[in-house]
Amino acid sequence: MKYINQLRMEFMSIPDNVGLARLTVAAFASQLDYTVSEIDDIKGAISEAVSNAIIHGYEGRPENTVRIVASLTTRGLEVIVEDTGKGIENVKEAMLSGYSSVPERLGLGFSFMQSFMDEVAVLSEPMKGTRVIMFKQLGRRGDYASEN
Amino acid sequence: MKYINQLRMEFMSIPDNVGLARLTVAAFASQLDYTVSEIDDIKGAISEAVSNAIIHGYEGRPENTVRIVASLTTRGLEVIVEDTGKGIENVKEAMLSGYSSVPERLGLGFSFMQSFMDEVAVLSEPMKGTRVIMFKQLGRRGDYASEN
Amino acid sequence: MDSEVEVRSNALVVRLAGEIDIKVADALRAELETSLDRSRARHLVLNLDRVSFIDSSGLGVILGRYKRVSVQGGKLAFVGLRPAVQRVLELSGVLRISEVFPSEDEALSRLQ
Amino acid sequence: MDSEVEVRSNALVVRLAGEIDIKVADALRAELETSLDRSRARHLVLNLDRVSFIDSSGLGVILGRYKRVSVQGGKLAFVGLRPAVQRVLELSGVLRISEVFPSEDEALSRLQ
Ligand SMILES: Nc1ncnc2c1ncn2[C@@H]1O[C@H](COP(=O)(O)OP(=O)(O)O)[C@@H](O)[C@H]1O
Ligand SMILES: Nc1ncnc2c1ncn2[C@@H]1O[C@H](COP(=O)(O)OP(=O)(O)O)[C@@H](O)[C@H]1O
Repeated sequence: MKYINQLRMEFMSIPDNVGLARLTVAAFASQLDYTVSEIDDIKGAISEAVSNAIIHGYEGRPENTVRIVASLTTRGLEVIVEDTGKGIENVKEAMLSGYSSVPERLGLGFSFMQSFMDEVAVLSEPMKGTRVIMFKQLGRRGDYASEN
Repeated sequence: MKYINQLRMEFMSIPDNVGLARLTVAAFASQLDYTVSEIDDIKGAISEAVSNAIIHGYEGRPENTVRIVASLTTRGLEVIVEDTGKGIENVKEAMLSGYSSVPERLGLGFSFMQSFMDEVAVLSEPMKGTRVIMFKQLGRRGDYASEN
Repeated sequence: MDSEVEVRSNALVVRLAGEIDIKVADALRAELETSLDRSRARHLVLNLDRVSFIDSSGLGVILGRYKRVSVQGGKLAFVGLRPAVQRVLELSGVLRISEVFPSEDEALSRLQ
Repeated sequence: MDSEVEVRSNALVVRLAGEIDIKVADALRAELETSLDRSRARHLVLNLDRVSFIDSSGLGVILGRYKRVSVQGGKLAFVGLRPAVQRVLELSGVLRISEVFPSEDEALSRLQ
């Protein structure tokens, strides 16, 4: 697999940077020939993964670092969102739709990532951190309408 | 000086990433209370520094890495653009308005950076690379009109 | 995110603009709670026609308010969903417990 | 970057849109050269009203074409400069060797 382009970014774990990450990865992915709705999907997935790193991984502490590695290949966008925060004890349970360890949250983050992207893998170790690896295939989906 | 926010990014030395860097640093800087024309200045300065890293530092070879470190403080944006490319023999000469080592270029990159930003420092070592450190003070300038 | 609140007949109409994510979630929650307290409106109508993005953190705020409204027998309605927002609402199942109308007026006349 | 070229009386009118930087510099240079070759126009009128950004790489392309046009006794004129673009043109001194007009028609009538 040949890399067409590669971007790494690291930023402080504060809510302002969720929008920054979304915008940057979307602009990066736009170098490939994605549709508008595919770019919206990518924004959604990044938003969920980065929010999780900030809220859950670092439990809202701002002085930590969230890291994103995004790569473009002829097949599509691969993007890794990672934190060195508290990690997840049971990844399978965490990924269940509706499961959240925080009462007022919906527990839909991981299922949104799975709906928006073609592949989602989560590697996590308690006290070490979490890495979410996502892939969005190029030329796979049509717009919203044709999916329904 | 307290950092309000910090962003690091690294990307391949290809022309597509000049616009990406501009957009990302501008979005990042917009977290402070800059005017629209100040954000335009920041875009201009990033564009010149990143283009220089790609064209001059790496002489157009795409497999190299350009690195940006951007920091927000209560005083303003500090941004560092760096490459590990061929470096500059004589920084003073290189920064002269109109000086270019490439015939078809204007030699205005550094003087634009100096016009757009409040401070510009260039550290470079032949065969090692170049680091451009820029600072844009907050609440200093009005819009274009009031500068004239 | 910008917001504008208006009480029209028995509904609280809230017009939002921008991106609704974790950055604005707390402020939005507080604003909706205050407005619901003050207005004593029965229904909640959200006009999202200038909302370009929403994620699960933003949706959580809306669903929290839905719970409050539905306890008092009120309904949740949406107006002006852009494709990206519509998709998130669909995926979450929110559209099964709410209604979507083409305009605020239509929403208000149907929610009596 | 998008572009549109039209020959009007003795001028080549080029309407550009988007951001003019190193990414598009080579393509723009080639397009302007080809258009100047074909049209044999005397003056060059650049309508930049949909150009949101230009840097020194983009400016280099314009100045290179200015040289060619001025050798044949032609002039360079700009129409529709946004603040960010105007500022870059001013800083570079390009505005001292060119003229700015409020519309294409005005530019064409003055460049006879
Ligand atoms: N980066 C992370 N670090 C630690 N825990 C996480 C992380 N991401 C997700 N989790 C755990 O997985 C659960 C489910 O995540 P998600 O599906 O995004 O829903 P929500 O964010 O609404 O809780 C979270 O409640 C949290 O316990
Ligand atoms: N990152 C860099 N690496 C190596 N040389 C550089 C770098 N940036 C600038 N230079 C040198 O400084 C000169 C002047 O740069 P600049 O003012 O931006 O004008 P231009 O890019 O038009 O040549 C360049 O021609 C080049 O020789």
